[in-house]
Amino acid sequence: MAAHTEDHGHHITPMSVYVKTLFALAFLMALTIAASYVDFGKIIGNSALGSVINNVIAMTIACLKAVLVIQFFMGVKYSSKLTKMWAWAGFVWFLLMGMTFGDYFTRHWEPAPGWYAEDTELPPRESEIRLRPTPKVHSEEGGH
Amino acid sequence: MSSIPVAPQINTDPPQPTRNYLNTEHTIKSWLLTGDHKRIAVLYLISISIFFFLGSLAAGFIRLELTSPRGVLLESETYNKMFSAHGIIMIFFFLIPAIPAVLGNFLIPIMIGARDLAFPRLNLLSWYLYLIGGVLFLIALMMGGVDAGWTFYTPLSSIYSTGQITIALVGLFITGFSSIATGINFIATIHKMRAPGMTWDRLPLFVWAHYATSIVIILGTPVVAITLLLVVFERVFKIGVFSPELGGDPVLFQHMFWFYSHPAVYIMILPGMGVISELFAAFSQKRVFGYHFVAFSSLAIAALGFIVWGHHMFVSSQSMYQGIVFSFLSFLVAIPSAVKVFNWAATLYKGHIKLKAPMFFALSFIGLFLIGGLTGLYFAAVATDVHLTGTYFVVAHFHYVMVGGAITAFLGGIHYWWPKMFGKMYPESWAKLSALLVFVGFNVTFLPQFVLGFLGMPRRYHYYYFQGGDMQFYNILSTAGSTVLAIGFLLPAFYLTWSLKYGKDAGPNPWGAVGLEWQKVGSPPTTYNFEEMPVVTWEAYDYQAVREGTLELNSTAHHHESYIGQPEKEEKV
Amino acid sequence: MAMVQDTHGGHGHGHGDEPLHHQFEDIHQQNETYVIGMWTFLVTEVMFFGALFLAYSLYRWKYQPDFYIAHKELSVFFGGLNTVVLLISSFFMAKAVYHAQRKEKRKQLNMLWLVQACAVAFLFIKVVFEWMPKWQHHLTPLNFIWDKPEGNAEHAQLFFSLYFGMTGLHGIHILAGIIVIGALQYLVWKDAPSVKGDYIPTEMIGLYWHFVDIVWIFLFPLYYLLPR
Amino acid sequence: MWNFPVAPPKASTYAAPHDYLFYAITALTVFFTVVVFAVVIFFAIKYREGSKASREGASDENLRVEIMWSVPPLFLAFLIFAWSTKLYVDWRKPPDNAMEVFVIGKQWMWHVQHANGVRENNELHLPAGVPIRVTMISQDVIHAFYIPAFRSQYHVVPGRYTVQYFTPTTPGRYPLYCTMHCGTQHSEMGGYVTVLSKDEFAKWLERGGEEQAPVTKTMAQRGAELFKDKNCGSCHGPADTVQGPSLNGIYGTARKMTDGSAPIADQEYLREAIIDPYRRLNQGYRDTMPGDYRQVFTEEELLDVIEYTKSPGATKTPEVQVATNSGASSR
Repeated sequence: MAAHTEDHGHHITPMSVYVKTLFALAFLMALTIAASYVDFGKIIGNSALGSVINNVIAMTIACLKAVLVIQFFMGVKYSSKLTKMWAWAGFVWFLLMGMTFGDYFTRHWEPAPGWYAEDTELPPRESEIRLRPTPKVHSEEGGH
Repeated sequence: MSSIPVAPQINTDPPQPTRNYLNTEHTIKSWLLTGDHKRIAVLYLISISIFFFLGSLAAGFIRLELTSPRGVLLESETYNKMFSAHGIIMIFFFLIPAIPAVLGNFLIPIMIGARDLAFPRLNLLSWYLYLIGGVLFLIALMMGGVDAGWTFYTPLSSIYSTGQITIALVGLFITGFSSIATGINFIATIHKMRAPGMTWDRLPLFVWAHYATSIVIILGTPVVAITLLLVVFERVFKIGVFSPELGGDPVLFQHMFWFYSHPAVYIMILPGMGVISELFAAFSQKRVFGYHFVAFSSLAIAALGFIVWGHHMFVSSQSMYQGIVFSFLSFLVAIPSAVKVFNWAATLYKGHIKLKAPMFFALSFIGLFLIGGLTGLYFAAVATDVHLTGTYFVVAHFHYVMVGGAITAFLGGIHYWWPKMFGKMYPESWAKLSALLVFVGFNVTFLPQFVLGFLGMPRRYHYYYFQGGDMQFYNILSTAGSTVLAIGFLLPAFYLTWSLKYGKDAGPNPWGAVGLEWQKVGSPPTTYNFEEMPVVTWEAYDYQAVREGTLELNSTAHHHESYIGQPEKEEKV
Repeated sequence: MAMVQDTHGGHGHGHGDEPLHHQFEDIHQQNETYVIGMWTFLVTEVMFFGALFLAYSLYRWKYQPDFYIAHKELSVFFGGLNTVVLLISSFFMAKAVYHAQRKEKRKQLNMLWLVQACAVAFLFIKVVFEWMPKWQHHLTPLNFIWDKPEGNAEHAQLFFSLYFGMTGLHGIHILAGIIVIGALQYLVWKDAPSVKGDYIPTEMIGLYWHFVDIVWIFLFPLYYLLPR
Repeated sequence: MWNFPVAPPKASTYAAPHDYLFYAITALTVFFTVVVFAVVIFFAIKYREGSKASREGASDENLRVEIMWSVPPLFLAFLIFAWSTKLYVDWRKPPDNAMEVFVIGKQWMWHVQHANGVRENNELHLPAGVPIRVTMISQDVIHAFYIPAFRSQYHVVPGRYTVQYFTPTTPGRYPLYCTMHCGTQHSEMGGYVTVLSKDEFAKWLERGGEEQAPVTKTMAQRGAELFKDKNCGSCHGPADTVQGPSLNGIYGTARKMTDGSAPIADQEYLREAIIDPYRRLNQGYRDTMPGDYRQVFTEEELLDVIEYTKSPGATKTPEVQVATNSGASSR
């Protein structure tokens, strides 16, 4: 059987790389925990945007960590093109499922009263529609 | 073949000389623990045939029930269980494994010049998982059945249905892994185990189709597995991911389900297309026209298949903008499909066409698949979808693709490779009769359903008294057609079994076809397929070279009528 | 016909005492095939978890405020501790592969033991300090009671359903990892032919283990570090 | 006995344009099927083994040919896509002055409410020539509200309102189906849509439906009663209070939420605000709405309450005069 030293598909990653990777991962983990305690919503004065920033930071760090693990621990950096393709294909393909969000993001673009989102003017009240008796209500009394 | 004495076998080294994979060992254990891809293919063939029979039986009940607008035969509950069983069995236990697990398993290693699939034990495991899943589903049937349809839409399946959905879904979950195992095996095999000279450019289109199919399997099946598992969790632990009571969205289930189940259509039809490419080449004695286009159209279909799932949901309260996007993408699938059909037609042009039974199946595939594919346009177009989806129109459409496409291709492939698998010829005229019956019976069954659907008959109804007078005739016509179709399907079961004992010996290459499975191995092949590694120096389907005499076929049986078996080589111990 | 098994170059055939299986030409081809097979399997795993991540992100997006309130029930400390444990286990796993490649059997076994220790520690922390208290606080799907003054009970339940679904599935993967690594250790210890002198089994199990780690890398910020 | 119809009756404004597209695709399907299949059969016979046809110049790859037969179908596909999308957008577009009908799907019947209080089961009466907006919700599983004669179908989903629009044109009686499998008696979940002329429909409404006694309350009036019974007015009075915003004239206005979004207060919004009040909060309010209103209101009652908030002057008038004479038909 082929000795691994002469086998180009088989690369022994130096131990120092593993150690560095581990420290990088630990650092990133500390960073992500620290970042989660920073309320960007308060800093920039917009809670919705702040939440987005927090999320982006957390996910970016998570992706970085995943890349480190894949590249060095799993050794994809040193493997064949084919392995590289398979390694990333899954993650890319998973994003296709994100098309689902297209549905949820655009659903409310179909506002019930008017077709176009910028329609601030309402369609005629139901009461103005023919064939449709208005409820008999008296409006002289206030609420309690 | 039984006349040739087989040396007594002991299941240890050193191996005794073997003649072929079938008679190398006879014990049941040797079959149940085999790693041989060919034996596993045979195991699969037997099991999917059983499931196909069960599924057809359910279909028969459905068709009988529908002869009357008020359903005289079955209770509503029973009817629902019947069509659910039909759908689930046919899709998960027959169509998805049919061509890949039988023909693909048997042929891919031989076609690319490998001794076996990359992971024989995984292959065997795949069959056992399939069996466990199937048995679990049958247990669910016996314990009361499943009434949610094969689509398992929530919240009917997760909360309201009283059927044995949990067991059935666990069964499907397990079966999903059988499919994944096959997919992984094919991908690793096709990538890494091709014989010297067998470049991607020279792969038979059957292998290309299976490569595309495997990609769909490994990317899609896990998603449906987890989706069905969530439904199980919802039933058992009330976790509520899809239940509106907890703020879950039942439509999310549809997204996740169709993310797999639309590509699953391509899992069923792509291998069929691969079979048809082989048949057209072999029986036209000509290279498939536009080899590269046909090969890449398989990949295109596989890739596009993943981004069109929303066309099952145009009226499901999905956002209309998303609907339009999905509609647009769905139209794109028409192109690679059209490319395939046109290329097959062009393959015949100036060929030397042998009108054998497999070719009959291939020709009827073209007709039926055309209708099936083109009626897909009604469902890619949102405007017509809002009228036709959920009616018999959609039933007719997917039966044209699934039965007219996939099953016709499967039957064609089984006939074509039967001599290779078992070394025996099937009876030609019976096979032609079967092909004819399937074609006619199929059309009589499903053409009326297009009309029914346009009239508005909802699918999964067994009462149609609201419009009974309008619909009964078409339903009776359809049932009559299904009887013919059933005979067409039953015939091969008999004569193929008969041929195992009484068929003529086939010889290694009865069709005079190009391809490693015909040129380099006997019929049936030996356990490890190749005596020596073949080195491929010719293009796929290089019939031109055969005619010019530069490529020699294994068999002298160019005159296919003679079926002269190639004399076995001397067996050396 | 010649004996098929012996015609291809005199190498082993399945049940011989060499790690090469009959269907392969040489060990190089076998190794590459195994690696591709493993990666293909990992792709299916990505899609498997991917579907869950999709469901999670959707509901997180829809019910962010309730999810934020619900997530306070989770302990960042134990989540973080478990992250550390898994990262370290991944490191040991990488080392195990390293030693397997250099054919240092003793060191390889030791590293695998460390991985096992981390895996068990992970599960222990998970079960004892995270899942069991949730059960006592009625936060698990079957006994769910939301008695907090704020937050929507249903959405909180959804959060915990997803939490138990995803961490549970992850836990099952860890458990499977423990079993597989155990089997590997046994084979290595016994000098079984399938692993002797062949680092590929270790590498493949390593790939799986790292993948499980990656899943946790995403689970941790998504569940434990929710912004308001 | 049997009829042999090949097409369902056309009874809505959508039916005719839909059918044009349908027949266009049918023509395309038949054309391609016949031509390609004929060509295949012709080749199979002409070039059968042993025939004398010339095989000179047979080729097996030709880029130009491939482009020639893939581009035209692509254009045809785009054409159909454009045509269909135009139709679809029109179909989804809310018509002006639509009359509202409310549909509740449940296992296994269709329950219909008209705004003036008339209810019917598995029957739907509509006026011809009036655009209809059907607001649908399911009480249990997913159903699909399908009227073949209108060529119109849409899913009825639990937990969320869905709408479909159509304009019936021809008076008549047409079948109504559920096309989404919904359990045991799915096959029986159907009935008839009766399209009446405008006048007849007005009379029908006045009569209080086909078989029912004249109705005593409109939906909005029932809603007003519920509003009072459940004590909603104590917080959601005529003007905004500390506890909650007024519902007076809220329908159709843009709301400002604490998460920064500004949804329009439509039916969907109001439903969510009632049964799931904490998902989004109006700016300036705290999450103090008591009780689980999902348990309090049925789907029908929710529709009533929402209908009440739509009516002008709603919530200013907790005291509702109940009409005692035949129906609440003031017009």
